[in-house]
Amino acid sequence: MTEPVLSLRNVHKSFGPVEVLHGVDLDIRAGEVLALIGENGAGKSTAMKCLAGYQPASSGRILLDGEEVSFASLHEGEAAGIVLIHQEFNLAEQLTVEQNIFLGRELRRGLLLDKAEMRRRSREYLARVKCRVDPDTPVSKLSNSDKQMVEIAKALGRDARVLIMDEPTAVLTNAEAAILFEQVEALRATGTAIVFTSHKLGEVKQIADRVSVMRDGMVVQTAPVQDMSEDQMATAMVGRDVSDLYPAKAEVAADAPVLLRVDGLDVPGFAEGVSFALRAGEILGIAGLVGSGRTEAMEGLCGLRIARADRTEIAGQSVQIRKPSDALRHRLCYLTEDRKLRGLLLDKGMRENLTLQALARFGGLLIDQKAEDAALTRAIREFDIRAGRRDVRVGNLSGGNQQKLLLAKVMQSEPQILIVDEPTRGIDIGTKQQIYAFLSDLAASGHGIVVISSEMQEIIGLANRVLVMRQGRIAGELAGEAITEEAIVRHAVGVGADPKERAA
Amino acid sequence: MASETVNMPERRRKLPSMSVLGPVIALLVLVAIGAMMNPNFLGAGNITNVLARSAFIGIIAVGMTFVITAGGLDLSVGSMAAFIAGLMILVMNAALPVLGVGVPIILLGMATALIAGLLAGLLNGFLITTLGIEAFIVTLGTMGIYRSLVTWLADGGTLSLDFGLRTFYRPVYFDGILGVSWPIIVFALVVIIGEVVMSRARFGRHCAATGSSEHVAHYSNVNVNRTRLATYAMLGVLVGVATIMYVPRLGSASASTGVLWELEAIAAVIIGGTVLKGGFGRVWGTVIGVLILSLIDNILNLTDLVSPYLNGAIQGVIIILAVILQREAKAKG
Amino acid sequence: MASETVNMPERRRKLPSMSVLGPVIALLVLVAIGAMMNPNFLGAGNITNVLARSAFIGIIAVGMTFVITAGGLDLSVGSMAAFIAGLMILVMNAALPVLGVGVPIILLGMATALIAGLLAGLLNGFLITTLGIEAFIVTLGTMGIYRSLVTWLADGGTLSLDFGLRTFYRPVYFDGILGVSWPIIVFALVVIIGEVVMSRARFGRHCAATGSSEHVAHYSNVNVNRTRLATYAMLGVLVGVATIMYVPRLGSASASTGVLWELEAIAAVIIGGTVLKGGFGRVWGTVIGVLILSLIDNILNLTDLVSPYLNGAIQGVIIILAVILQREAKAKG
Amino acid sequence: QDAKVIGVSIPAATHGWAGGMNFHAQEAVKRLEEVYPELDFVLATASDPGKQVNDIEDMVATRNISALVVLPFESEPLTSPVQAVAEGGAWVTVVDRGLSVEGIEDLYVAGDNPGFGRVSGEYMASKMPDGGKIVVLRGIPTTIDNERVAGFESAIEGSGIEIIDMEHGNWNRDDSFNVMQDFLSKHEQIDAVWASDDDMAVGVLAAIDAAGRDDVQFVLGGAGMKEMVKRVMDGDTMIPADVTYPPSMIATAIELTAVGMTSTAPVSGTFTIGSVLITPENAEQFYYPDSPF
Ligand SMILES: Nc1ncnc2c1ncn2[C@@H]1O[C@H](COP(=O)(O)OP(=O)(O)OP(=O)(O)O)[C@@H](O)[C@H]1O
Ligand SMILES: Nc1ncnc2c1ncn2[C@@H]1O[C@H](COP(=O)(O)OP(=O)(O)OP(=O)(O)O)[C@@H](O)[C@H]1O
Ligand SMILES: [Mg+2]
Ligand SMILES: [Mg+2]
Repeated sequence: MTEPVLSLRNVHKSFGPVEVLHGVDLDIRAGEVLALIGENGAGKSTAMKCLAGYQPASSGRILLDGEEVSFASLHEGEAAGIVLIHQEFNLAEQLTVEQNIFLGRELRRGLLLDKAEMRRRSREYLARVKCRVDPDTPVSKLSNSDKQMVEIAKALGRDARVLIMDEPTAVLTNAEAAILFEQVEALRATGTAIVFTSHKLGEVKQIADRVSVMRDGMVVQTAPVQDMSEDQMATAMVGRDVSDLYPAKAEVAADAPVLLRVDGLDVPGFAEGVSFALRAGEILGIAGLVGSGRTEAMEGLCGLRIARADRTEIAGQSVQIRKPSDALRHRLCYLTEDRKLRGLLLDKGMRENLTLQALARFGGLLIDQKAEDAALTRAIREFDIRAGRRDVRVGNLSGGNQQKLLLAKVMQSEPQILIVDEPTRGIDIGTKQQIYAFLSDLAASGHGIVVISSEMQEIIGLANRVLVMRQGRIAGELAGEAITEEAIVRHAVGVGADPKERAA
Repeated sequence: MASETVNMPERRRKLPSMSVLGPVIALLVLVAIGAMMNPNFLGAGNITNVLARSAFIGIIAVGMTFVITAGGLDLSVGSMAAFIAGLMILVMNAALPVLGVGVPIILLGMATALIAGLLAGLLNGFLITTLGIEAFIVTLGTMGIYRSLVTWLADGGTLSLDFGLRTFYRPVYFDGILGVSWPIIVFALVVIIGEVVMSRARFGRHCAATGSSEHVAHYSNVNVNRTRLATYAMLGVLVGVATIMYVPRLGSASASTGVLWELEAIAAVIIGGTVLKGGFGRVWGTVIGVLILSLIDNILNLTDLVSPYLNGAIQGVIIILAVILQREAKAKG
Repeated sequence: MASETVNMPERRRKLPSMSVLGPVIALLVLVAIGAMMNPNFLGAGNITNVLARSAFIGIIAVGMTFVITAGGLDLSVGSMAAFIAGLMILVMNAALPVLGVGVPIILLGMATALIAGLLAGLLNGFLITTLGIEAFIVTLGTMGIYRSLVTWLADGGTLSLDFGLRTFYRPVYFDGILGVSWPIIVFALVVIIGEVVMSRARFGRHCAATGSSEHVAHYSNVNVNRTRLATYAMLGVLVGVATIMYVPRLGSASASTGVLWELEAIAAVIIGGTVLKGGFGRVWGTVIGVLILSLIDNILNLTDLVSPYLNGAIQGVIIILAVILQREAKAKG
Repeated sequence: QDAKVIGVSIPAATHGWAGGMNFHAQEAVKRLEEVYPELDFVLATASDPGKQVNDIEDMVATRNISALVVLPFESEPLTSPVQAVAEGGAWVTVVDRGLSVEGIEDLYVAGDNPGFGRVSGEYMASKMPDGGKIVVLRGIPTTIDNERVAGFESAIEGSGIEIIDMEHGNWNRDDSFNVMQDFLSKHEQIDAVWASDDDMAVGVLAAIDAAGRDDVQFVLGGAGMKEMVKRVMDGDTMIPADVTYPPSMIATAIELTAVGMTSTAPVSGTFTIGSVLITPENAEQFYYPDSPF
């Protein structure tokens, strides 16, 4: 076995009074892919940041090629060939793709930038991950999955010895993830050491050589990937068995009232003629490729962006939804797919975030802070939000816990119709199970639920009925036994359609 | 698992952070210096003077706190105050033959000020929110406009309230209840209401959310444009209130009224700990900022240690020091 | 899947967006109005005048573009210019007995201005980056400090360059090469270099990255503090350069030198399309902004249609309109 | 035949006196345009010396002025530009503040700042033969203010009058109100105030009134604001006198220049408009109720 390139030895890390890593040991070897898995808040991201020198460890040692190092600045980590792709995007929104890819290491010819060369190389890196964005597009105009691909392209450009990827696939579709893994294979073959985290255990099984499981700030188990099944991994992470990930689907009564009926919904530039109905007790899945307009259609429905519809009915009443408050008044709620940009105020606390959307429910003229506190306590319990302290800045929560808080926030409005967009992005398998159960119970108690997800299994496991969108239109509807991966894909790409149409 | 620690709300009383203590300490140091330099400094007369003259900027700065918290800025407040004062004087003088000296005409003047303030604030807010123009440019523009208008109304000179009216209106600045003069009472009320709205009412939350992230606020059912518009309107009304207190003092308005009030108000807001880029504001901090600024002037007038030419330099140094105190400590804590 | 299409970059030439055209159109409209009002408007003399006097604010505004792009702000530039002018005059007057009238003393003066500018800029930058104080407060403080210092140096009056020296130095403003006067040449150079640095050099990118997101820039190996510091230092040096051109024009400095230049410079930057919150800047836009502001003044002098009291109002309206043109169209496009 | 253009360049109306001066300039222009149809006027107001130089440049470049009437914001910076205008062959009239090089102007309508201070000082001395403690409010820090204060100080020398405090009220009512309030807190006994300007006197009076202090015997302002002249006329003991510094001197200058441009009458030279003491006896001559100042 080769010597480790990079190791953590008994690394502790505290934020103020809260210790989040309690003596972590990790070894990363050249030409090997190590998967770091664990529950939300277990300390994976923190451990990775310590590895890359983004955050100094409070105590313990970091060994590079067997030598103890202390990265005095980020620059040294990079100089040593260690590249980290953050869980949260690390791109400057106003800069273009090319500017971001070369940020901090611009190529120059003489005193001036060699823009042509940088553009050429950007294209090359992007082509390697099969991402078709123009290098001159500002990052703010990209979809989340394109941003992730740009992050990966950026990392590829840095010729890493050690590539650390924190949940790179959370916002990617299976197809995109497959492209990423091709690159990972190629890098592994050239002797790069790779570490990544993921909550998608199938991926871990597929791509990793070794697995390290973290729990509560410690590595509890490390094993070659052949020695662990997905179930074993899940059990090691969560500490209990999670084999029944999806709850049993309840039948929707044929005479259940229609809660929501949408007729001819147009969202200019994104979706056209979207019509569907949602019954009480039903979970309706919306599948489709990235860019098929699912998000925009639902945002348009909820008054979050400009849209018009021939007719929208809620509980049998025709309604006009022009702004978010209209939707909320009819107890129609939308959970955004982009928790960082649209979901949470990262520099505020959990309490403010939790109640922001439903503030009117907390007191009259003045906000009842006691009620808010109580709601937070309830949310923490119900959604198992793990934060070091109650008054933590939401930006300092782990990614998965942010997602849980976001879900809790939306639930504060007590929606009758809930639209969730990529609800389990970045959530660990144990909590996923809880969230699925939660959604299922919610449906069982007479609510209507729409689930948009790029995770095919999630849709198949949860939905009573599935709409498949393609290029802004509903391309097909599946129900019951007909909901299969193959059927969804067929509709999503259009049967026999030219594959170029994807993400048009 | 770690979740147990979560449900134990921290009840340990900790020392307030330096970002909270900083401005307070700066203020106390100034008071101590003042008291050492001049025995009259802590006299009732001087305290009343300082508080009463802080009231104008103070009332405006409370409104500015909301505007800045919601991610905006308003450079026009000084000119707006001058314009409103001029308008108020013109209206009252014009109504004098009809209404005569008495309470009705004062009420008319007050209504004029409040309505003019509201409209001016709405205009700023409209241009900024609905047309989506940078607040800096809009309010720089309206600053020039109001300043010009008052010069023009006054024909380059000074608009003066009719003498009889002035005598009648004067008590609004100089008298009060139980020895506390009206501007101080009104200032205190504005501050209390402002603090409550900022920290305990929905509107304050919405301002902070809007300033922190427009997108998130929008997705959280906050009407971002309306919130912004409301902060400007509120600031406009408060400029009107400040003007109502200002006019009885000297009974006049001219092109030089309210010059640089905008900078003073913004400085007070930031010294008080509100974040210029928006997202976080505190009204009580603003009050401390205003008092710090007024005290610097007051102390400089009460002592003659330095050449008056250097007053501005000392002011500058103290402003920076007051904020260093706060930030330095913050970095540590 | 669709990966084949990947390498097909868009090569279709599109019309420049209105955010680019906006300021240009506003400028052209102003020129057209001027030309209609007065036949001499487009005469060489008037064009030279307008360009030469735009040079001061223009040179400063180029520096300000970098500061704002990197997420900063500098309110002290006007006072700084006054202070540097005063210092330069004092130094030159003092050296006169030793050096006599001649090129060396002019060079000494220029060196004084550049070094003083650099130091002043570094001071601002140090307080803002290393001590982490809000730029607004730091530069508001130093604004007061420099303004005071120049008043004090001038003993409340005016500092004047020795008359003989002034005659010798005057050509630096009024003469030039091939009929183009020096301020215009220097301004053009500063703009060209500024534009190249902003759009084609590493520093420009780092400024934009810093202004867009400090965190991201930091994590991408951009030295955020050094970048910020450099923008302030650069602005300071450019204030020095502007002063070098300014002193021969008026030969004196006083408390009223450079008043409100900071607002004018910031306004020019924003009219030009740079984003006040940082992250995006364009130097050529700033130049257009400066020219728009200068032309407004120039055009107002061409006619006496309106009361001079209302000049400020017209200025304000035009500034807002110039930006509406740009934003309105942006919303559509 | 083309009309001759007379350019008038003055500081903007940023304080009371300047406002009055702006008013008189506009009135004069309006009146003279009717009287002399062959003359055209262009009036520009500047908020700082640099802007004033711009204005003058514009007048030369675009309006081709034959004469310039200028009230320099400051003497030093305006000297060279005005000199350039004179060298270009235009008639130059300088008002109030002299340029720093002699002989540039064809006509100089001069105010007398040291004289203003001296008259004020002499009045103080005569009013307080036994001396006393006074405080002084100064204007915006400028050469003008320095000259006035110097004139005042030399006039009270040896009179037993002691200046116990001096601060800038910036020719502004609000600033002087604040300064006076603080003076009153600081000093137990103030016998009189030299406010040095009528706008500042307004602030000072309000502060004294509010403090209810009766040790201050009187306040001496300056410039001849109509309200103050009225109070002198009415025998107000707090305002027993005023010292003129008439803003109408700009009108005189414009008028003389117009005469010079249209006739052969000799109008060049220096007209000094001295500062005169206004007392209840002569106040009526100085009272213009229609002026804004
Ligand atoms: N800057 C910080 N300040 C305070 N606490 C922090 C900070 N960063 C992380 N934490 C805390 O450290 C703990 C571990 O977080 P980390 O992000 O490493 O979890 P993770 O394993 O990556 O979880 P996830 O799967 O949800 O991404 C969490 O409780 C988090 O709240
Ligand atoms: N801010 C934006 N500006 C411009 N285009 C955008 C923006 N956000 C997304 N897009 C584009 O809009 C299209 C739809 O994006 P989006 O990813 O939201 O679709 P979706 O069907 O909801 O897919 P998913 O939810 O899987 O991401 C894509 O082509 C995307 O690139
Ligand atoms: Mg993580
Ligand atoms: Mg989506």
